[in-house]
Amino acid sequence: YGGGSDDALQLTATNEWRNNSDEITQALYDAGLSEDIELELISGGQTTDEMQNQYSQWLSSRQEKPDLLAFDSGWTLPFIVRGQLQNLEGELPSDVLDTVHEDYFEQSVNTTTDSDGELYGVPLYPDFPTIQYRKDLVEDAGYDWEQYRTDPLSWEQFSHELQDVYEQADVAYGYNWQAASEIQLACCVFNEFVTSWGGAYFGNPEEYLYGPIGDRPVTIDEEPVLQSLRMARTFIHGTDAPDTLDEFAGGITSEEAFQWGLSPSMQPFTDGDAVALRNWPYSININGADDALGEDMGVMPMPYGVPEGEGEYPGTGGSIGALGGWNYCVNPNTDRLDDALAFLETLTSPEFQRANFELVGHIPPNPDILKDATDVSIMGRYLEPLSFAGDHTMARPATAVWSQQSDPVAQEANAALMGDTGVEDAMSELASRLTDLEESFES
Amino acid sequence: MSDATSDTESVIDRTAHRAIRDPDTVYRWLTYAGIGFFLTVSLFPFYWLVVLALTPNRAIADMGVVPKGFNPGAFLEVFEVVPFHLYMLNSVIIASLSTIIVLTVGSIAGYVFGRYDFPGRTPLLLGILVISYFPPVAFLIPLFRLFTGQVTLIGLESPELYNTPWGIVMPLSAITMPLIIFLLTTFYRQIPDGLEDAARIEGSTRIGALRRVIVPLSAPGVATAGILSFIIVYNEFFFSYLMVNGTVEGWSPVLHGIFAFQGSQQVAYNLMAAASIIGVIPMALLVMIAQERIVSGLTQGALKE
Amino acid sequence: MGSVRLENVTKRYSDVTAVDDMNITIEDGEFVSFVGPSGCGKSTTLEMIGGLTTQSEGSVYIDGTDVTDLPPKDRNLAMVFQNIALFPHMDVFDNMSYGLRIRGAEDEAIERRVDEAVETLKLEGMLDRMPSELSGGQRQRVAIGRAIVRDPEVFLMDEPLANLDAKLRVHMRTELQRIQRKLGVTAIYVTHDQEEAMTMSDRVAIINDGELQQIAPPLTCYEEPTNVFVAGFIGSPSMNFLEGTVADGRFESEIVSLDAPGVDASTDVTLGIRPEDIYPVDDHRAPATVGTVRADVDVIEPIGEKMFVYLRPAAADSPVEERGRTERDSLLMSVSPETELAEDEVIEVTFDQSSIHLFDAASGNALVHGLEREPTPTT
Amino acid sequence: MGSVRLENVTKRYSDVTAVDDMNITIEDGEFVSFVGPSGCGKSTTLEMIGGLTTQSEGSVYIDGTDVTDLPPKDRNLAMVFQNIALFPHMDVFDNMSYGLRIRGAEDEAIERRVDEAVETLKLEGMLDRMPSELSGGQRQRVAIGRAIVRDPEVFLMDEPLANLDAKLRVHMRTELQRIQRKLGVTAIYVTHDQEEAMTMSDRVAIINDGELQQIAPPLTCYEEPTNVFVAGFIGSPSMNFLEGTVADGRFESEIVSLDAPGVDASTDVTLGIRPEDIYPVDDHRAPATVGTVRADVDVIEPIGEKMFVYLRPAAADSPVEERGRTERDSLLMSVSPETELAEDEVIEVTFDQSSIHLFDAASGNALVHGLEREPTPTT
Amino acid sequence: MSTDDRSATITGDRSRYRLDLAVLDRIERLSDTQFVYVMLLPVFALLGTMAIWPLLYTANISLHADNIVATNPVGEFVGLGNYVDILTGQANLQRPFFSLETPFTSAVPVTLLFTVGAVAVETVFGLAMALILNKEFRGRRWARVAMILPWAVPIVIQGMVFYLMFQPSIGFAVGPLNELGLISTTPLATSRDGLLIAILADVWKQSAFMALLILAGLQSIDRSLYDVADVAGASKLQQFRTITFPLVLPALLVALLFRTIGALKVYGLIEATSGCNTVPTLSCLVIGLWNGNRYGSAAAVAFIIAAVIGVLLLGYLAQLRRHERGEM
Ligand SMILES: Nc1ncnc2c1ncn2[C@@H]1O[C@H](COP(=O)(O)OP(=O)(O)OP(=O)(O)O)[C@@H](O)[C@H]1O
Ligand SMILES: Nc1ncnc2c1ncn2[C@@H]1O[C@H](COP(=O)(O)OP(=O)(O)OP(=O)(O)O)[C@@H](O)[C@H]1O
Ligand SMILES: [Mg+2]
Ligand SMILES: [Mg+2]
Repeated sequence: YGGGSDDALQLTATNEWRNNSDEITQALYDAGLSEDIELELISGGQTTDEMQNQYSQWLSSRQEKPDLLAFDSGWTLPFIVRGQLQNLEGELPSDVLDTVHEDYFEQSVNTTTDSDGELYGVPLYPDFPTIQYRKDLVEDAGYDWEQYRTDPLSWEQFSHELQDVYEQADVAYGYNWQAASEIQLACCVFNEFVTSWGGAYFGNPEEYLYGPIGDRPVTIDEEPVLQSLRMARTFIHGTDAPDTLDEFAGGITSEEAFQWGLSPSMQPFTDGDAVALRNWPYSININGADDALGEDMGVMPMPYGVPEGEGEYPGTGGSIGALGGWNYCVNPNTDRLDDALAFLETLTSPEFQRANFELVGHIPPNPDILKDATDVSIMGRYLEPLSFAGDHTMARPATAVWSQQSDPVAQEANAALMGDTGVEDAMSELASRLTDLEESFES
Repeated sequence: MSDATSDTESVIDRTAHRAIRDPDTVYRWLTYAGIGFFLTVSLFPFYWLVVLALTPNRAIADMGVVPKGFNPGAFLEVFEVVPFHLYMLNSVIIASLSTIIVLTVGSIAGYVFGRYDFPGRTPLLLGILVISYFPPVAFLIPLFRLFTGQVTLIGLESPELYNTPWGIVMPLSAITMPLIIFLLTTFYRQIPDGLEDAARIEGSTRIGALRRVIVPLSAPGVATAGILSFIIVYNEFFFSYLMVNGTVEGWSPVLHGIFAFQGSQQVAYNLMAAASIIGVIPMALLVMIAQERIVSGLTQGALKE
Repeated sequence: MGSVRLENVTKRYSDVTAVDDMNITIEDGEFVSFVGPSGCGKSTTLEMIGGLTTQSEGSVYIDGTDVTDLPPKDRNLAMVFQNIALFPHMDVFDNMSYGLRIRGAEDEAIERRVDEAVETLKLEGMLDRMPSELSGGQRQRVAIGRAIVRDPEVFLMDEPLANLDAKLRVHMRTELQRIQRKLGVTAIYVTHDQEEAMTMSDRVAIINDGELQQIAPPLTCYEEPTNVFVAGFIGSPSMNFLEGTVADGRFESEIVSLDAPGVDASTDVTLGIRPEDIYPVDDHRAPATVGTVRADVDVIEPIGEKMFVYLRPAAADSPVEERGRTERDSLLMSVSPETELAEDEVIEVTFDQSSIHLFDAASGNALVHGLEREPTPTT
Repeated sequence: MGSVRLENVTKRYSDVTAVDDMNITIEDGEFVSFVGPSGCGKSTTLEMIGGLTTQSEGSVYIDGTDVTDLPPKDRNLAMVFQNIALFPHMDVFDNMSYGLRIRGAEDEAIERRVDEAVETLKLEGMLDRMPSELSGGQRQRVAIGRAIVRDPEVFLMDEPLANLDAKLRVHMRTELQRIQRKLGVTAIYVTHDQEEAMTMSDRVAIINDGELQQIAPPLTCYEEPTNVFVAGFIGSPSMNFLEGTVADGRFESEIVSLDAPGVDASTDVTLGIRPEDIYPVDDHRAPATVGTVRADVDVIEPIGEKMFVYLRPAAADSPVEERGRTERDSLLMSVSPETELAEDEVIEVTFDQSSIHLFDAASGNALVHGLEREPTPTT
Repeated sequence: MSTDDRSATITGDRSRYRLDLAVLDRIERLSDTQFVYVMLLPVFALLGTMAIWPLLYTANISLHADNIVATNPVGEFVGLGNYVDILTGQANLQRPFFSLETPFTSAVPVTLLFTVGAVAVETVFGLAMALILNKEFRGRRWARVAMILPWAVPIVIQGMVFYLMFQPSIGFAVGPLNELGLISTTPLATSRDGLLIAILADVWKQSAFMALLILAGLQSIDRSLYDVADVAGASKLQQFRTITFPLVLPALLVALLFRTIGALKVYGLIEATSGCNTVPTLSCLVIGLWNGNRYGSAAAVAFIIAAVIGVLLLGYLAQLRRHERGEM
């Protein structure tokens, strides 16, 4: 009994990989991985939370298997902080290290390095949202959003034009995004609104995104944040409701958004029943398929609240997509370190990244490779906006205390959006809750 | 018109009259109404699952109560995407092992608590009950360490039960135990003393009497306890999730099989629904077989004062 | 091999003393009946012998060994329970063969013994019925069957024939005796039926209120009861009792006075006389009698082979009509059905001298059984 | 108000006919006992009257109405169950008062009636015991109590006294009769105890194999049984039967021949004679007798007020020793205990002429009860 | 039982008899108290290693501070500090532990509301179902299977079904119910409605559990008691009140006890429908803390849950004891 054949290199893998394990394995071999290394792909858990628990069980009990673990970029850091992952500096060949450090999407690499910049994992793919829209409807209404592929428009303009399209078109939904009180809201949707308005959770992201806990400002109750919330409220409640912005067009998002996670928000769009959708690249593959919207779908980067560079903090303002994605890290207890390293090295190869993009839609973590992948079907059509979005991302503040903070963020943001509490009240409440957490877990 | 009214009135009248004179009819109709109500309530969500399963995943939106599209292939796809049957087999094995342990150990305990009065009975029973107060996560950390061989007891390293059926079976047996003990205690208590006396005089040991007389006589209770523990284990989430690594070879139960259809971003609702329907089949079979036992266990009027 | 001894055995439930300091020795192979009023502790005593109830005090010996700590299965007994206690989930065959199967007997032996028992018990054709498909008497017979198929050292039977009709009862009595003799086992038999106790037993134990009153051969209990309780309990209909005093060799009561030579007590006594020992004075079949009671015939009850006559005695000094009718001062006489009597007739009756019992009124203990035949002639 | 009529009532279980085409009419206020061998269908009949079992065929009438479709609760009956069936979760008081409480009687009335019943049943001080804390007899009394506290139209009692001792039984008999009379209810009473049936009932119904054999007043059943079954069943010990033939006014059998004038059959017959109607030829108390049988005294069984003598008759032509001993050809004689007899003695006995019964051997039906006194002198 | 079976039993039994003779004999000679404790050994062994030892271990953890940055998540010893923090509201939990101002978003009120609502309805439904299933009617077998089946559905699926039903863009349930004014347009995002849906889902699944236990209780009632009641003139209703109910009460109480405990611990269902942020039950707190590697606080909340359950069940147990005493 036990975890399968003893001589295989065991790694946790995403569903996409496990559903295509033969092809992926072959791609890895094709990209230079020794065929002597047998791969066993297992599930680490279905939701990211569950994987996190599972990993912390495995690692704190010093299990030898799995040898490699796929880590959500949102919570790789706490494991690094706790010293539960293999430091890759000095283990991987230096050219590999250099490639990762220098050529990869920087934000992605940041999620897997410690405060000294030492690498603990190799990004598998980065993830960042874009706006998908019904190109046909937009054009019918007399607009052209293709021009914003690498030159995003502002939220204000977006709201007006979208409202116009929505009114003219015979669809049930306008702009779909996810406002449910879930991690998605905290890590990403709300984060995007806030950052594009020039605000931040913890002050200057370049300085404070990953700590020091307790020693950084909590800036969630500042004006840009409030403005971004007012804007989002306008999208849902219209301009007549309290705490909304008159200069925006309202009523473009259904109230259903309050209980929308990813799938429910996407469904109507896939069915052609919505004008636009905020979602991750995986959905481009789905919605852009010929049996869905096909060529009628357009993709553009997220709109901005304040223009790039005009935000309160460096790196804020402009079009911002939250950064997600996955990294591969090595179990420090493995007895197959060399094979694991060989695997990681293969991950950095352009052949494999392309294959992975093509097979399962994982965006190459190396932007250069992404740019060259025009021949990939569906995704290939949207390389420009994707590349642009990849360069304009904001990671979540994934410190050790983030898992405690994400719930309050989601709760208060959701409450503010729904209107249970005033925007200001909600954010000052949030600020105090975050501060409390910061203080009680001061490192 | 007025004729019709008086007609209906008299029908109502007559019905009411009949109802008063013959309340049995009323009970019968009440029973039928109840059957109808509960069957609808119980089965509707299953119907809804079928609707979901038949609707292609992409089309699952604005669902009414009829499938949008007809895609019975989902029921096959379930097995193509993951070895769902193997997950089910794992689950059935795990649930069976647990049920055997729970029934054996629990029967003895229930028997003792139900039929003997001894010093410490009540505190012990309460102590066992207290175990069920705790959320499963309260047991998880130490058990995980135990099963991964990190705990040394009297110089012996604990056996590696992680990724074996026992890693799930043992804790779940323990956690199901309080319920089963309480249940069987009440059942054993209801069996007349005389029968056990008779068996013992005839040469049974106390254990023999338990096995041959008490257990068969508490058949409804034992069958219920069996169904309960089987279903509890089959459906359990926490340990089933965390005590195995999710591979079929690692004894992962059906839960992992169902989760295989739930990606982190996109959920294959249709496959989950189909898998659920398939996954419930062993339960349905069990309920059918076991409830036969419930019925045949006691021929009517069997328990004599 | 199967003697049973109870030594100072007491059983107390929270508020009741069911059995009180019981001492009985039953010889190997003996057949002893327990009789006594409902609730006197018969079943409890049996259960203690069987090991189903633990005595509060005292010891039980089987075959000379103290079995207090021995579980029932090692006492090698068979028992018929008062509440029958058939296993409801087993058919008749399985019920009857339970003990044999438990002890791992051969199939063939089981079949043979069950067949034998079925014949004895007249249960042919019922082997595969479930207990719920049997009549009350059939269930009871199955319960007996469960005990007799085995070959124990001691049979304990608690009212095994309570639900059977007279004919079957008589048949079963003989059969049980036959089996008991054949196997040579000791038998302890609880019954409420005196005839049963009388005809079947070597000795009868009479229990009252948890206490043993007398244990003796049947006729001794009948003819020489140790106390008023036994005298009144044994015999049906019950013995008549007259309260009185003895002085100077003469018994005096309200309704009768008679010579009681040889009785040297001079206190309050109770005179006991059985219904069949009372005769109309003119009955030519009467043996030597003593005393005369004038009485009113109250009720006549013919029951086949005999006739019960309820008499309202007239006190020597008060007219018949004036006296209330209570149990104590009415007399029951049993005569042959041919006797010519009419209700409300006034007759004179007399007592069989040799069958008069005198008891100490205070303690209830017997003083004499049968008055001596003295020169004094009877009336 | 409470007459009960069964019309062609039949009850079949899958493989058994428990009750077979039963026709009985019981008058209002009458006390009828059902007797018969175990498993003959007594309880089943009662259950059908009570509405607990539905007859397979036929109709039951209570008070003239067909109650086939009436549920038990509307039949206004009280019933004592053979299997006692006390509610295990209620104490004695609650068990007894159940029916009253259900019918919404006043608390005070309930208390009063339960108190009355408790006294009748001698259950003082047990009101708050649970059934498991009672002895067998006490349970049975509680079950009776549950029925008698109510005031129904019909009492159905199934072996209500089976577990009680003689004294209590006698007491309960009188009490049950008293209550029945007082309330004026119809009572149907199942018992295996003939004395009970004989002393309590207005009429006795004898049932065999699901079929009614005879329903008549007790003495009639005893003295004029309609057939061999009744004759053998009623009376304890049972009647002696001799197979023989009648020809020319003379009964001839292997062991005896006697004049049977007035019997005009000329077929095979069975002669029946009760043990108490057999006398030693020299008994001076004997009435007019007929026939002589020479027999060997096999066993003597003294049981208090009488003595049973088992005789092995010698056939007229074979020596006593040669003959096997079977039930049919042995004779039981009941004599007074004073009779001087010794085992193995050879004696001559004779039959009370007026108590000889003759039955048709084929059908079993009675031909005559008591032979006519003819000029032919007895031996 | 066929003859073959019978002989098999005998031979099987005999060999076992010899094998275990010594042990069984030893057991048989024990006094009642000794016997009882010997018989309880397996339970104690199992519960000891699988439940009691882990609980002690966790109890120890609950006395230590959280440590979310070190390899060892168990921090220094702080005594009852975690408990004090939680109960005084000083701990940073995802939702307040106890606040009457926001009853639908604080753990204790939400949990209690869920428990009372769900268990009350489940008891009524369960009893009704059991009574119906105890009757004879055509197709009873299938009706039983059908009615018990919901209980056999994994929580994930149960959650999914109700989640989808109440997802306005997917299911059908929101519109009509919203028009009736029963729920808001986004019930899964509204704490009150989310709670309601959770109760509904729980009732669907768990009524069967009640029914099953009660049914088994009904089955073991001696039928002849009903004969007695019939003759005594009891109507169906009275029979229910005086016989059926008191005699199934022990089984019903056990069912009630365990459903109450189960409901007080509810987690998976919530996570699968509205989510812990919307309907924050007590167990949600534990899992949230645990996910954040705050083992000390998680353990403390777990023990507080146990204490809350314990307190709530005291009343129940008093009832049970009364009942038992009545029965003895
Ligand atoms: N449920 C049943 N299924 C089959 N046979 C039955 C059933 N109930 C009773 N019988 C049979 O019907 C016959 C009559 O039974 P019943 O209980 O009426 O007898 P009874 O006269 O009361 O006998 P007893 O004096 O032994 O109580 C018996 O032979 C019995 O075995
Ligand atoms: N569990 C108990 N708790 C309290 N009292 C009990 C218990 N069991 C029996 N008794 C009482 O003990 C006494 C003796 O009971 P036992 O059963 O030995 O009587 P019994 O002689 O068999 O009577 P019966 O002839 O009525 O069966 C009775 O008064 C009974 O009420
Ligand atoms: Mg008794
Ligand atoms: Mg009967």
